[in-house]
Amino acid sequence: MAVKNLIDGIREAMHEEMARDERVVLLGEDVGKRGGVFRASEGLVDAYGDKRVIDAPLGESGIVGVAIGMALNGLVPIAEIQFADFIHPAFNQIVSEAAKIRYRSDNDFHVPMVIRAPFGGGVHGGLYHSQSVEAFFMHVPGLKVVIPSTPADAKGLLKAAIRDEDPVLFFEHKRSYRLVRGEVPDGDVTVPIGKARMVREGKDLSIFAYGLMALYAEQAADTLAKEGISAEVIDLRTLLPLDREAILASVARTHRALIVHEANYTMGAGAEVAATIAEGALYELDAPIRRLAGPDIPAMPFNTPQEEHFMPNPEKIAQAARELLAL
Amino acid sequence: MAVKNLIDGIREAMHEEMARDERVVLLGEDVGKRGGVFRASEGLVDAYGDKRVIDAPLGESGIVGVAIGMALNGLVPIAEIQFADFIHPAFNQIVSEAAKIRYRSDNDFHVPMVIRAPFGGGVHGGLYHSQSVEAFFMHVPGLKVVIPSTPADAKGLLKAAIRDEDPVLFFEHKRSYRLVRGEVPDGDVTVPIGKARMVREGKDLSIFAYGLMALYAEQAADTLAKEGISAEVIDLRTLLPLDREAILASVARTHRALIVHEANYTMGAGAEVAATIAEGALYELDAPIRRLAGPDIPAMPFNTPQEEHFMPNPEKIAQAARELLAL
Amino acid sequence: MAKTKVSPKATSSLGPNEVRKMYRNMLLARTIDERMWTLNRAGKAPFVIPCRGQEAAQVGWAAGLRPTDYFLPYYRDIGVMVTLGYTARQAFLSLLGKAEDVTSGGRQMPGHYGWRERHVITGSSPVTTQVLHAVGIAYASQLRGEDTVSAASLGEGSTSQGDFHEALNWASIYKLPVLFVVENNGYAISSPQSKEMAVQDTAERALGYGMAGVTVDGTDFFASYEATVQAAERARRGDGPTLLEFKMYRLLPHSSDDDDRTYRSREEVDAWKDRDPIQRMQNHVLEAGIMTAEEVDALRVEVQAEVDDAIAYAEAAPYPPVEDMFTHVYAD
Amino acid sequence: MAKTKVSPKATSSLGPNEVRKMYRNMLLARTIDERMWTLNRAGKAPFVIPCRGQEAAQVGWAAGLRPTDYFLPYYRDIGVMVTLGYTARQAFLSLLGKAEDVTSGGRQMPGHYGWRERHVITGSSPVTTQVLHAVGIAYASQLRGEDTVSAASLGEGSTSQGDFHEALNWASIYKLPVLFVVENNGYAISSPQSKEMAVQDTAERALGYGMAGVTVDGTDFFASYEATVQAAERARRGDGPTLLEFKMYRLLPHSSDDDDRTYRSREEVDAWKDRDPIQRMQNHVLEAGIMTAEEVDALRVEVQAEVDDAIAYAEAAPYPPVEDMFTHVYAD
Ligand SMILES: Cc1ncc(C[n+]2csc(CCOP(=O)(O)OP(=O)(O)O)c2C)c(N)n1
Ligand SMILES: Cc1ncc(C[n+]2csc(CCOP(=O)(O)OP(=O)(O)O)c2C)c(N)n1
Ligand SMILES: [Mg+2]
Ligand SMILES: [Mg+2]
Repeated sequence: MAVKNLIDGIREAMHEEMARDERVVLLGEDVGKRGGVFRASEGLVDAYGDKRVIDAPLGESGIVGVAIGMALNGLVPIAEIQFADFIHPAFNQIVSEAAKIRYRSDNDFHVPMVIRAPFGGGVHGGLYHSQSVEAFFMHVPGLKVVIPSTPADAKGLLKAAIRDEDPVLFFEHKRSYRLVRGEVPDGDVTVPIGKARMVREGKDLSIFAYGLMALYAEQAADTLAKEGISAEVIDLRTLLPLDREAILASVARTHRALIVHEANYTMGAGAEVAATIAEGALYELDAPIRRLAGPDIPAMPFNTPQEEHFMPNPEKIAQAARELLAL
Repeated sequence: MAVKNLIDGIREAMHEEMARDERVVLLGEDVGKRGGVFRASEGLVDAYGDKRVIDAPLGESGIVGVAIGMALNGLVPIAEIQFADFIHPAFNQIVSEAAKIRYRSDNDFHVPMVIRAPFGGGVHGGLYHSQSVEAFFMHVPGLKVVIPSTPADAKGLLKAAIRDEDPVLFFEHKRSYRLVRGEVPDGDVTVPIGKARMVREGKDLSIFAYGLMALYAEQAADTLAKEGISAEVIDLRTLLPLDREAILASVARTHRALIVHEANYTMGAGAEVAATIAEGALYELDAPIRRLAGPDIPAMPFNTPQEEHFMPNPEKIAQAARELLAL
Repeated sequence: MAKTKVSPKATSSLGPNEVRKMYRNMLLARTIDERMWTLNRAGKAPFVIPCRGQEAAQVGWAAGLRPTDYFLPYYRDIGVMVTLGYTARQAFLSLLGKAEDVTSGGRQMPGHYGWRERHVITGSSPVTTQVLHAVGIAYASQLRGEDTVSAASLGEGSTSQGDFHEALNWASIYKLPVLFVVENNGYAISSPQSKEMAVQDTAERALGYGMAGVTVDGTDFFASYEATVQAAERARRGDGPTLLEFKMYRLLPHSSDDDDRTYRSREEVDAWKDRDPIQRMQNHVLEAGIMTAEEVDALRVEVQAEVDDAIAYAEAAPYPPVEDMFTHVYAD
Repeated sequence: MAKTKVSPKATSSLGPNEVRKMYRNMLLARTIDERMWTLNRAGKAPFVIPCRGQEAAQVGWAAGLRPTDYFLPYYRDIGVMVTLGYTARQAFLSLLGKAEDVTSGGRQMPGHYGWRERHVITGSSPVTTQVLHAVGIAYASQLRGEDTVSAASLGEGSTSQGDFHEALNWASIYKLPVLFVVENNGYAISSPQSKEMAVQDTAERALGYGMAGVTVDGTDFFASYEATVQAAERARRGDGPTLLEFKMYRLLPHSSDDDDRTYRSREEVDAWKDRDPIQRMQNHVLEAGIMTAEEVDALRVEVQAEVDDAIAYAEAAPYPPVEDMFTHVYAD
């Protein structure tokens, strides 16, 4: 096992799947010679040619709509959206089309495809290069929503997403691309979609997070451990379908729940996690549920102090945990 | 006070506001001579001319994008989306633009505008003429989301929305257009955005609903009353900003919460209501929170038995209340 | 490539048997349409979306392609479906949302076609999304070196959507084997063409993409058929996509929920009845000696009988079981 | 209306003082651009998006309009902003996200313009949304019978977006006083024009809307200016919108995060340096006797000093207070 960046996991997954299965194609803005603006697809066009690694004209509805057509005709497209913030022009194609094709045709048609997009802040991206958009898609049955937090998961989950028979939205925290390093198993290892990952067991409270926040939660748990607080950290990994069992089981062990995400507080993923607990494990709770999230402002400001204030971080997570335990 | 249909309330609000303020314009598909496919704008083009009541070319991104431009240049547009299901092509203009213009310009610009759309099922509309889309927009600070359930509120809230300085999404349950009748005060009466409506006080449980489901909840409460169960019914009316105070105060009185909506269960408005209670009134709860919602399938089927099975109704609401009280 | 007009002759490439078959397809589409309205007005069908006035173009463009091609018809395309083998029974099973409905098992509203076996790709209600799917399908065909063509139809009003532009742009950049079939019936619900575009012919929209654009008399079956055959040949040769515009008129209101008296005059509607495509085709088969008057009458009776049977069958057919509504959200 | 080309003469309508001013605007834009890169490479500015190579067109189209018109520039339009009175200080305050930033109070990334006082409408990052806003603005002006024009700029790659089509369609149907200004620099990040459209000139896109389309040499200030003046006159006369295409070349990588060596040759880039718009304009002012070589040198020194001051000022300026980030989500 070699130690790699998260973005290496992404690139390797695409590389291996394109080598394994010639139906797999990649399309998106600048994915060819440029290798993607983050270099996720570097080298792919040289390996597989510009018919399978396609520099798309600028237009997200087109990219997703064309990918749907490809999937309907025997290909397995990976559609890259350059930044998650720019997925909105494709909202109709994703929500009205990709998500509903199997259902509306009574299983006559389906669209095996992946939509990849870098999301999240902390990179001086301002309002439109920092957004977290995952919550929108959690409300859309027919889609799957996956967010890896480690290089191994990035690779294993993306391989699973490419092999999935249904449309998968795959969001990659852009700050974690080169920040997060870890061991990546060699060879053809997939990680199942739909299962949360136990990052660290604990008994005083459960912290639920995903993406970069899962890493931060782990760091917060280290700090808390030194103070004698035992925090369980669960990386949700798949937001749709949500691993409700893992959530409820954890709360049954720790009796306190803290949910962390960077997306806006209201109607972020934390709402569904909290509601799941309030419905399914209410009697287990020793304290109110706590959501630590991006504030309810339209998006993350560009200037340094306000950007920092927007982002949850290990210290804020640790502090929220302490407060929750004090209740 | 005269008794009117809900859609009369909508039409009257537009009529009066266009008469009062010449900056108000209406644009949308078929809103002119046709008066809208539901006849919400019947007579308006005769009264105000086809420069202010504009038959838009077919394209929702265009309708909303043009409306934003109008709002930026001194008009107060009401953009009609023919069915809420077709709002998705405009998602980018709504979420990236309308919602963020005031914030991103540090208050230099703002867009006073209303986006109206009929939503909801029970009209044999199948997958694409039955959807409830409100939950998507609750995750977008900068927007307001309003849903009236009575003719008086339809008129009063729409007038308030037109006068609001910020973009308001105004969803009208299409089945309630001619089904729901009620008294509408004459004259210039507005209803404040952001305040829930106490439909009926009770002490055994709280039922939170909006749109057609608020009416159904009221009917369920009548049934329950006959069985000796006292249900409090709260019509949320505004989903963003959510009247969290009213929600918490009600739970503090009744200690049990049932949330009802037609939108898909996962990440519907019920998630945020439940999370709000789990964070803010946990110690008040005598039973787990219960969400009664549309099932997690892509959308409502067309055929009669499955459509009926999808829709919550007074009997299902009463049954959920009974179960909640048995816990 | 410049915009060209195709003139309505060239009946030669179809033999008399085939022409008879085409006439039957048109007549069946029309008869299904008529009887759907009767059911609706009798309160037995919640929603009907008519094809009346568009049958020549619909049967023409569908017949101009091969069964191995891909079809992405829009909600009015009863004529396309019938040409691909859709029966009256199937039409009424779908109308009533019955379990046996081949398009969606009763899940979708009528007019939302899809039929894997016949290469009809499942469609939705939001207009114009399907044109991008046709482009992706054509891309896959081209990548594999196949000579199949994909064809998506839509109304002229729907060409105002952003997806239309993105689709034509992709298709022209990659010279994809795809046809964009615009059934121009003059209105988008109540909106006349002049409120949807500043050009006279929708085919002019092709110019901005360096793509072939062709305007055809869509009340003429033969013109519609031949224009499609030619466009498909260009596509198969690798000469890229074509925007095909069929001009005609929507003889009925937009749907059973519409009342077109609010926005167009009876004189205008009546004037177009003279160019009823069924009548034109009937005149042709009679004048060309392909059928006798007796044969035409017999065909009418036969088609009516098929539709009578279909209605009875569909009315008696069961709805899908309620529990089935939870299936096929994802792969099992 | 047919597509026309405007030839680069007609310098007559601007007097020598005005020409000097335009040259200064171009030089200031270029100098701001150069120094932003220096700051970025020194680790002091997280993100720069260059205008280099596009200054003639930018200053030209902005100067061709009136202060009462509405401007919807895109992220490269330093030249437009400078022409509208944006100072070097303002540019660097925005670059560093400082409180005094006039475009957004430090909220937005650099290059996201907006300045109410000068009729510059706030812009976002998702490309092409602004063209629909320009159409709505023009609709409001037309409704009130005003003679203002609105103008939105965008890159040639951005014309592939659906919103572009919807905007041109609306504008042409209602003959709105709006200019669509395409700054064609040959690339959309790494994507050459040939991967964005099948036509040679972006102006050809106008044909599908029955709208005027004009291709202009965008390295020539005078051609850019005159073409804009003419298009604006047409718009004010009620003759409708124009698609103005300025052809030029993006001399630098897409942004400070890009490396253009991965996708284009140095020879190609160098070849275009011969048509550097600043050099062309300098040649003109010297040859036409509008400025002497000494005056040009003095101007360079003056502009450099302005930028030096601006950088010092902006670096010393405070960030907005953290608590301010919660304001202006809604009206107070
Ligand atoms: C995205 C979207 N917006 C609105 C509608 C509602 N709608 C259904 S058909 C129609 C008019 C379509 O006109 P046209 O494209 O000319 O086709 P026609 O019905 O005339 O055949 C409209 C506005 C829709 N189905 N989808
Ligand atoms: C909707 C959207 N998709 C993707 C991007 C990322 N992006 C920023 S600039 C750009 C290329 C734009 O090219 P062009 O329109 O030619 O303008 P240029 O940068 O060349 O001036 C892309 C893809 C974006 N900003 N918005
Ligand atoms: Mg039409
Ligand atoms: Mg460019």
